[in-house]
Amino acid sequence: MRVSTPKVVGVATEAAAPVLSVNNIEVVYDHVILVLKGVSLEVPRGGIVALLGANGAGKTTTLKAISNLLHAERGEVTKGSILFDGVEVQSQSPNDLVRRGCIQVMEGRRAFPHLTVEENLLTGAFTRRDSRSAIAQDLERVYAYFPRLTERRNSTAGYTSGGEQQMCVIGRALMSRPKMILLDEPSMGLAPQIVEEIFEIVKDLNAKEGVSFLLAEQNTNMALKYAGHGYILENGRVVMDGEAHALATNEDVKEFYLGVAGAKRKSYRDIKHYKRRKRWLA
Amino acid sequence: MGQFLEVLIGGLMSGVLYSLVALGFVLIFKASGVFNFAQGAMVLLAGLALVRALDLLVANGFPLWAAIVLGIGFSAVIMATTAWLIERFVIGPLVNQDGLTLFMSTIGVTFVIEGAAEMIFGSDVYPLRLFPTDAWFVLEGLFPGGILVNKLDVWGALIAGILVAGLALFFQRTKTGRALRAVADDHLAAHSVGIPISWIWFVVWLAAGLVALVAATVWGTKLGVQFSITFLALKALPVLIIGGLTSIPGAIAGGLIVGAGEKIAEVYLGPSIGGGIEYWFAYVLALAVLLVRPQGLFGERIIERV
Amino acid sequence: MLYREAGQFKTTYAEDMAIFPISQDRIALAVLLGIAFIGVPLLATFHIWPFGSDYLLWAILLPFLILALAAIGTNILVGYCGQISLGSGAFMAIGAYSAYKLATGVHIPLAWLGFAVSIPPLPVLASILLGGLIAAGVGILFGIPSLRIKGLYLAVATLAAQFFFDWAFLRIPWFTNYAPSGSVNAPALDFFGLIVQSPIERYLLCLLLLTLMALLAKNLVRSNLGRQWMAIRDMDIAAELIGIRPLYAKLTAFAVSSFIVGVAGALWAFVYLGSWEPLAFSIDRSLQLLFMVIIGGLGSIMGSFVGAAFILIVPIMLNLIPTELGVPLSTETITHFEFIIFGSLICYLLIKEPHGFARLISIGKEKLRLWPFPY
Amino acid sequence: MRVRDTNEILLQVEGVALSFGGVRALKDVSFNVRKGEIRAIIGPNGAGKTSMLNVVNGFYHPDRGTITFKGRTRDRMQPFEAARGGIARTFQNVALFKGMSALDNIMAGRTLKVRRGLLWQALRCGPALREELEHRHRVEEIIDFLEIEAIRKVPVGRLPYGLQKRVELGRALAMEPDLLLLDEPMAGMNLEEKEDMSRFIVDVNNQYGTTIALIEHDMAVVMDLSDRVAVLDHGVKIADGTPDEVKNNHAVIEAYLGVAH
Amino acid sequence: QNEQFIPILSYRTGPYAVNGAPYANGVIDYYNLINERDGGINDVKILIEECETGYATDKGVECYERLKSKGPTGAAFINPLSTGITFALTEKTAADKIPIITMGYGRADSKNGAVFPYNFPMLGTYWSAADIAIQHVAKELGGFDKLKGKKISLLYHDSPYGKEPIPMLQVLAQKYGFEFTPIPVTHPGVEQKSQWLAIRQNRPDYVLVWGWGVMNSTAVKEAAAVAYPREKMIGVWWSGAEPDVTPAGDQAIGYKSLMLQHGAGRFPVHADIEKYVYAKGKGSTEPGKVGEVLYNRGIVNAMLGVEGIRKAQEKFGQKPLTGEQVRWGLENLNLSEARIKELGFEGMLKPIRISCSDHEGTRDGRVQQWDGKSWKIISDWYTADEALIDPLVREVSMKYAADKKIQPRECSKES
Ligand SMILES: Nc1ncnc2c1ncn2[C@@H]1O[C@H](COP(=O)(O)OP(=O)(O)OP(=O)(O)O)[C@@H](O)[C@H]1O
Ligand SMILES: Nc1ncnc2c1ncn2[C@@H]1O[C@H](COP(=O)(O)OP(=O)(O)OP(=O)(O)O)[C@@H](O)[C@H]1O
Ligand SMILES: [Mg+2]
Ligand SMILES: [Mg+2]
Repeated sequence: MRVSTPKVVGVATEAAAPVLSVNNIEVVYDHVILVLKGVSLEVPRGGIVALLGANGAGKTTTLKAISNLLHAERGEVTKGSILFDGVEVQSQSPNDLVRRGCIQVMEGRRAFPHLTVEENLLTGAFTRRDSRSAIAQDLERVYAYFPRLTERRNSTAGYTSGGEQQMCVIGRALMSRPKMILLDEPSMGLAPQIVEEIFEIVKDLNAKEGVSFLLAEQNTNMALKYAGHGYILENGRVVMDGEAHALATNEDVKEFYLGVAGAKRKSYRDIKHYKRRKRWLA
Repeated sequence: MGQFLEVLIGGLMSGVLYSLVALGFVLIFKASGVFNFAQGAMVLLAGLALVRALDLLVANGFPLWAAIVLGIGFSAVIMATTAWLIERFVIGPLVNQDGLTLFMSTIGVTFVIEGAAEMIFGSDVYPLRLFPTDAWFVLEGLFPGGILVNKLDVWGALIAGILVAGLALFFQRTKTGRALRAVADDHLAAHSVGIPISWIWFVVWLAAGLVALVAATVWGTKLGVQFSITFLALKALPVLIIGGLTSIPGAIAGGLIVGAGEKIAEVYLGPSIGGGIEYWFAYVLALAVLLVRPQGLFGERIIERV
Repeated sequence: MLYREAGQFKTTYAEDMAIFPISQDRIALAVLLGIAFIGVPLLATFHIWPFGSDYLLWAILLPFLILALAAIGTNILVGYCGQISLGSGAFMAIGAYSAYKLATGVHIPLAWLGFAVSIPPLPVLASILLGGLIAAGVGILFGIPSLRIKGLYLAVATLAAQFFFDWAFLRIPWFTNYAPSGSVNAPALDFFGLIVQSPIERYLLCLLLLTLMALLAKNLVRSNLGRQWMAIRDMDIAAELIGIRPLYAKLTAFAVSSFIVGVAGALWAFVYLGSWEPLAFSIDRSLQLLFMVIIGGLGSIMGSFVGAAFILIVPIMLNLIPTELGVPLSTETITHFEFIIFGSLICYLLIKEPHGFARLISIGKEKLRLWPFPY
Repeated sequence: MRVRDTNEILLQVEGVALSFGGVRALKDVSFNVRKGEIRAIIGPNGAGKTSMLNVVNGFYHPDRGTITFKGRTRDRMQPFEAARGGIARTFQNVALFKGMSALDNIMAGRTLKVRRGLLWQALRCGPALREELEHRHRVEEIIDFLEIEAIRKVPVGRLPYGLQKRVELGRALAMEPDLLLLDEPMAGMNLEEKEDMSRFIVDVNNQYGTTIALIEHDMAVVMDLSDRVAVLDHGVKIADGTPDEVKNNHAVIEAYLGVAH
Repeated sequence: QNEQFIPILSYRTGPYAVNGAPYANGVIDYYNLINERDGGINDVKILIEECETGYATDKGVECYERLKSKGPTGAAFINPLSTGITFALTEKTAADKIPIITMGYGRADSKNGAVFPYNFPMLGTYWSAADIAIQHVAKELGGFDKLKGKKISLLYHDSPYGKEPIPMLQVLAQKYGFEFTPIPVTHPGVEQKSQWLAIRQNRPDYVLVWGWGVMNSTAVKEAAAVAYPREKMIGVWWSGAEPDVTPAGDQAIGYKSLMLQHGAGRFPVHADIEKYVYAKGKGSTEPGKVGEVLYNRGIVNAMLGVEGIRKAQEKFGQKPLTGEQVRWGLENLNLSEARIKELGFEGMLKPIRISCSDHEGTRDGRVQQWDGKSWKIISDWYTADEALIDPLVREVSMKYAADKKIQPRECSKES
C-alpha cells in the first residue's frame, strides 16, 4: 500500500527539473516535538499538486518549511533539504523567496487587521518593481475575482467577515504575481460558489500564466479534481502519492477521503461510531 | 492672566520637547509593535556621541560649523550601528513574539546601551550649546514683566513640528509606510507576503535613532548631556499614550496636552496639596484620557472581534 | 531514565490533580524544603560555609524570599491574568506604609465632623497582613480601569498608581507620622512576645510566610478562579461569552496580586530594610518585579522563584566576580560591564526561550522523559 | 430522546438591525429557533451570519429589534448574562485559551457552575476540593464523549485545527447550555472529521436535547443535519424553511448555492 | 595581617555619578596617601574595597552586608554618601557595631550620640546648614531684623535628603518672621519649569537650593531662563561643586552656595597627594581635578575617619581595630588647630571636637560664589545656633528612641 520512494513525478509536462522539491525533511517544534518525519514531495513546473491529510498530519508545517516561516514559530528543519527553483530554501529569507516567486497563503485568515482591505491587497505587491499601473491593473483583476471585496475595499480588514478575510489573503498573494503559490486551506470558510471560483482561478492562472500550485486542502473532492498529482500525509509521513485521478479512484481514498464507499454517499446524520484512524500506519 | 498665559505657553512648549522623545517610541511601535523602552537610552547615546565628538573636534582646531557637521555625522553613524546591532541580535530573533517579551527585551537593550555609552563616552556632564537658551519677554506692553518664552523651547517645537510632518507623510503616503504598518500588525503574515522585516526594522530603528539624535541636541542643550537624560523616557510615556501609540501627530498633541496640563496643575493646584504633583499628574491625565478612548486620542482602534 | 512517569498510575482524579503528580517532583520539593527550613538555619547557626558571615542570609536570601513573594503576586496579575502592571512597586509601598501606620497606631482627625478615628497600635503580624489587605483594596480600585484599557496602554496607565503613591507617601506627612525627613522606621518585630531580631529569625519568618502564600497562590491558580484569570488573559472576549465576568475575574486578580505584593512590601520594609523611604518602592522596583516574572515564566509560580533568584543574584555575581578574581578594574568599569552583561543576558534568555525559565524547565523535563532519544 | 417536534419557541429574533458605520450587517431580520431542533443559518460570505450569532449572545447590541430567549426579552444584554441564561457558542476563528491545556479549557467552561468562593479555592480542601472533583467528573465525561482523552493535558496552542474545534465544542458543552451556537464548526476539516463532528452534534442534540443553531458552508452537512434552514444575504433573510424547501428556492440558488446541489 | 579594612560605598554610574565620582576619588586618594606616605595609620595599613551603590538604597544595603566583615577586624566604619542608605543602615550598623560617618549629610537628629551611638554626622547637619544660610541672608540684607516680611523659598530634592532642612527653616521663619515656601522638585530634577515659573511670579527674595546631581545645574539654568538673579540663590554644600555650575556656563555666574567648611582649592595635603600618590601613578582621577570641591570633601571625610582610628589606637593599641573600638575613637576625636595644620588641612577646616552628646563636632560654614571659572569665598565663618537646633534634635531623636525602644546612653557617665 505504501508508496515510499518518491520517483520522478509522473506529470506529462516536460521532463524539466521540478520547480519545487522537498527531500526527506524532518521538522521539530520547540526542540522536542517532532512533527514531520521524513517528507518528500515534488511540484513540477507548471503543475498543480494537492497535499491531503487529516488534521495534524503536517500539511501546514510542510508548507511553512517550504516558505521558510518555521523559524518564527520556534520550529526548525532538522534534516533534509528543500529546493525551490534550483536554490536551497534554507539559505533564503522569506522575502527572498517571495521575490523569487514563491508565495504562501497562510491558513487562519492572516489579514493585517488594521489595514484596509485595499491596503492589504497592496502589501502583496510589496516585492514588485514594475509600474504603478500594472499593480493597479492586478488590483482590478482581484476585485473582479472577488466582487465582495470591491464592496468592502475601504473597510478595516479586522472587521470584515471570516470569508471576506480569506478572500483578502488569497487576493493579496495573487498581487505578487508569483511563479508558485502555496495554498493552505484556501476553501476554508468560503461559500460554495466562492470555493468553486477559487479553484477556477487556480486553473486559470495555471493554464494561462504557468503558475505552479501546491494545495493543502481538506476538500479532497475539489483538490483532486483540479490537481495533477496528489500526496497523502498521515502523521508526518507521506503515506501515498500518485496521479490525481489514480488517487481519486483508489478504493481507500474513496472511502476515507471522498466518502463514497460503494455507490452512494452516506448521510451525515447516519454516521455510526467507529474508529479507523491511522490505518496506513498500523 | 499674564501668569496663566505664561504657564500655558511654557507648558505647551515643554510638552512638545517631550514629544520629541515620544516620537521615537511611536516610530518603532508603529513599525514593529515593539514598545521601545530604550528610547531614553538612545537619546543619551546619541547625545554623548555628539558632544564627545564635538569636544574632540573643537579641541583639534576644527571650526565650529565643521565640528558640528562632522559630530552629527559621527553620531548618526553610531545610531546606525546601534540600530543594526539591535535588529541583528535582539529584535530580529524575537520576531513573532508577543509584545510583552519584546518590551522586556528593549529594557535589556536599555541596560546595554546605558552601560556601553557611559563606558565608551564617559559619565560626566557634558555641556552642549547648539541652541540659544535665553528667553524672550513678549507682550511686555500688555502684561507687566511680559510673557516669558524660552528660545530653546521654540526651537524644539519647530524641530518637532517639522519631524512630525515629515514622518506622518512618510507613513501615510508611501509603500514602505504601508509595509511598516503591516509588519506591526502581524510579523508572520508580513514575512509571508515578502516584506523584508529585518531591513524594515533596521530602517525604523535607524529613524528612531536619528529622532533620538535630534532630541539629544535639544535636550542636551537644556540639561547638558548626562545620564539623567534617560529619564526622559518616563516623561515621554504619558505623552505617548495620550496621543495614541500609533499616531505621529498624536505625539505632538499628547505633548501639548501633557505639557499644558501638568504645568497648570503644578502651578495652580500644586501649592494647595503639597507640590511636586506633575509627575503623576501627567499619568493620571493619561489614565483619564484612556478611560474615554482606550487607544489614546489618535491611536488606531483596538480590534475586538470574534 | 531517572525522570519517568511510567508505572505511576493515577486511579483517581484527586491524585491527578495533586500539585506535583509525579513522585520525582515531590521528592525534589521535599529535599528543597528540608534544606530551606532545616539545613540553612543549621548551617547559619554554626557559621558553616557558605554562611561564614551574615552576608548570604542578609543580602541574598532575605531579599530573595521577599522579592520572590512579590514576584508571585505580580505573576498572578501579569502572568495569570494578563494585566501588565508597572505599578507593583506602588503596591509594595502601600503594604509597607499601611502596615507601618497600623503598627504605630492610626489617628485620623476628622475635625469637621467633630471627632477622630483612632486605632491603637496593632501587633506586627496583624499589621503586615492587614497592610496586604489594604493594598488589595487599593489594587481593586486601580484595577477598575483595566476593564477598558488593555495591554501596553494599561501598563502605562498603571504607572499612574506608581507615581501617585510615590508622591503621596513622600508628600503627605500623615503617612510617615510626620517624620521630618519623610523616612520612617519599622517598629520592633514582636511576634506574640517573640522578638524577631537575628538574620536567621528574619529568614525563617519570611520563609514561612512565603511557603504559605506560595501554596495558597498555587491552589488558587489551579482552581476555577485561576482558570478564569487565564481565560481572560488568553482571550477575554471568548471568556466573557462562556460566562466569565471580566469585572470579577480582573478585580480578584488585582486584589489577590496586590495582597501578596502588599505583604511582600510590608516584609521588605519591616524585616529587610527596617527604615525606609518611598524610593525603596520606586518604578525600578516595579520593573525589577516584572523582569522576574517574565524571565521566570509568565503564569508559573515556580518560575517566579527562579526569576527572582536570577534577577537578584546575577547582578550581584557580576559585580562580585571581578573583585573576587582580582581583576584590576575600576568599580566604574565593573558596573558598566555589569549593565552590559546583564542586559545582554536578559535579551539572550528571551531569545532562547521567550517563555522564561519555567518553559525551559518543562522542555528539560520533556527531554528527560524522551532520553536517550532526542525527540 | 429528541423533543424535536414540540413547537415551543426557545429563541425569537424580531426585526433585528445592526450597522457599523456605513456597513449595514443586518437589516430587519426575524427568525426563531424551536426547542430541541437543529437550526442552520447559511448565506454567502459577509451576509451577516456571524453578526447574527453575536447579537444573540450579547456581543453586539442591535440598533433595533428584540431578542426573546426562554420567554424573556432583552435588548441590551452582556455576553456573560447570555451565558448565564444558557447560551453557549463556538467561534468561527477558534477562540480557545491558548496557554491552557485542553482539560483546563473545558473546565473553564464550568465557571458558571462553581459555587465556592475565593477563600475556599485558595485552601482547596473539604467542600472546595469535592466540588472541583465533581466538575472534573463532568468534564471527563465530555472528554470521553468527544474522544479527546489523549490530548487532555496538551496546551491547546499545539493542537491541530480540527482538535481545537473539538475542544471548543467541549468547552461549550461543559456549560450545559440550552442553546448551542456553532459558527462553522466544520470549516477546515476533512470528510472523516466532519463525520465525527456531525455525530457529536447529532448526539448532543439527541442525548441532552440541546437546541443547536449552526452556521456552515458545507451544504451536504447542512442539508443532512438541520431541521430548518434560514438563509441570509446582505443582511436580509431571503428564505427560511426545511432543507428541501430552501434547496429549491430560486433566490437561494441565485445568491448562494450557484448550481443546484 | 596588620591591616585595617575600610569599605567605600560609592556611585560612579547612574544619575548622580557626576557628583559621586569625584568624592570617591578624594576618599581613595587620601587612604592611599596614608599608606604611601606613612605606611598606614601607625603602621597599620589601610585596606580598601569599593562597592558601587548607584545611589540606590537596596544596593547600598547589599554592599554594606558584603563588606562589613571583611578584613581582619571587619569594617572600621562606613560612609555611604547617601541619605537614603544612611537611613536604611542606621539600625543595622548599630546592631553590627560599626560606626557610620555621614559628613555633612544624613539624619540631622543623629547628632545626638546618646540615642545614635554609631552615627557621626560630622562637620554639619542640614539643620546647621539651614541656619547658616539664613544667617548669611540676614547679613546680606543688613541684619536679622531685615528678614521680617521677606520671602524665602526652598527649592528641594523631593527625598529625605531634601526634606531634612524644612523643620529647621520653619523654626527660623517663625523666629525671624520671614515667609517660607518649600518647593519640591521630583527626582532626578530635570524638569523644573513650573517651579521656576512660580518663582518668577512670586519673586522670593532668596531661593535656597537643596539639590543633588542634575537638579542643581538645571535649577541654575532655569533661573537664568526666568531671569531670576543668581546672586539670590544659595545652595547647600551639596549644591555648590563644579559639576553643578559648569553645565550652565556663564548663566551660573553669581550663584552662591554654602561650604562645608572647606571649599575648592589646593592645600598642603594636596601637595602630599601629588607627591606620594599621583607621582607614583596611583591617583584615581586626572590631576587637574584634584582640589575640586567634592574631591576635597572626599579627602576631608577620609581624614576624619583615619584620625578617628588613630585616636582609637591610642586606647586600644596599634593594631587593626573593630568597629566598636573605632567608634570610641571617633567619639573622642579632637582635632585642634595645630593638628589640622599638621595634617595639611590648614585653611580648610576649623577645629573639630566630637563628644558623646555631640556627634556633629562643629557647625561652622562659609559662603562661596561662582565667578564663571572658580568658586570664590565671599564670607566669614558662620556658626549655626546651637540654642535653636538642639531642642529640635533632642525632640526628634528621643522620639526615635521611643519608637525603637532604645535606652539612651547617659553621656555624663561616658569616659
Ligand atoms: N507551533 C507549534 N508548536 C508545537 N507543535 C505544533 C506547532 N504547530 C503545529 N504543531 C503540531 O504539529 C502537527 C502538525 O500540525 P500542522 O498544523 O502542520 O497540521 P495540518 O496538517 O496543517 O493540520 P490542519 O488540517 O488541522 O491544518 C500537529 O500535531 C500540531 O500539534
Ligand atoms: N465590528 C464590525 N465592524 C464593522 N463591520 C463589521 C463588524 N462586524 C461585522 N461587520 C461586517 O458585517 C458584515 C457581516 O459580517 P459577518 O461576520 O456577520 O458575516 P458572515 O455572514 O459571518 O460571513 P462569513 O461567512 O464570511 O463568515 C461583513 O461585511 C462585515 O465586514
Ligand atoms: Mg493546517
Ligand atoms: Mg462568519
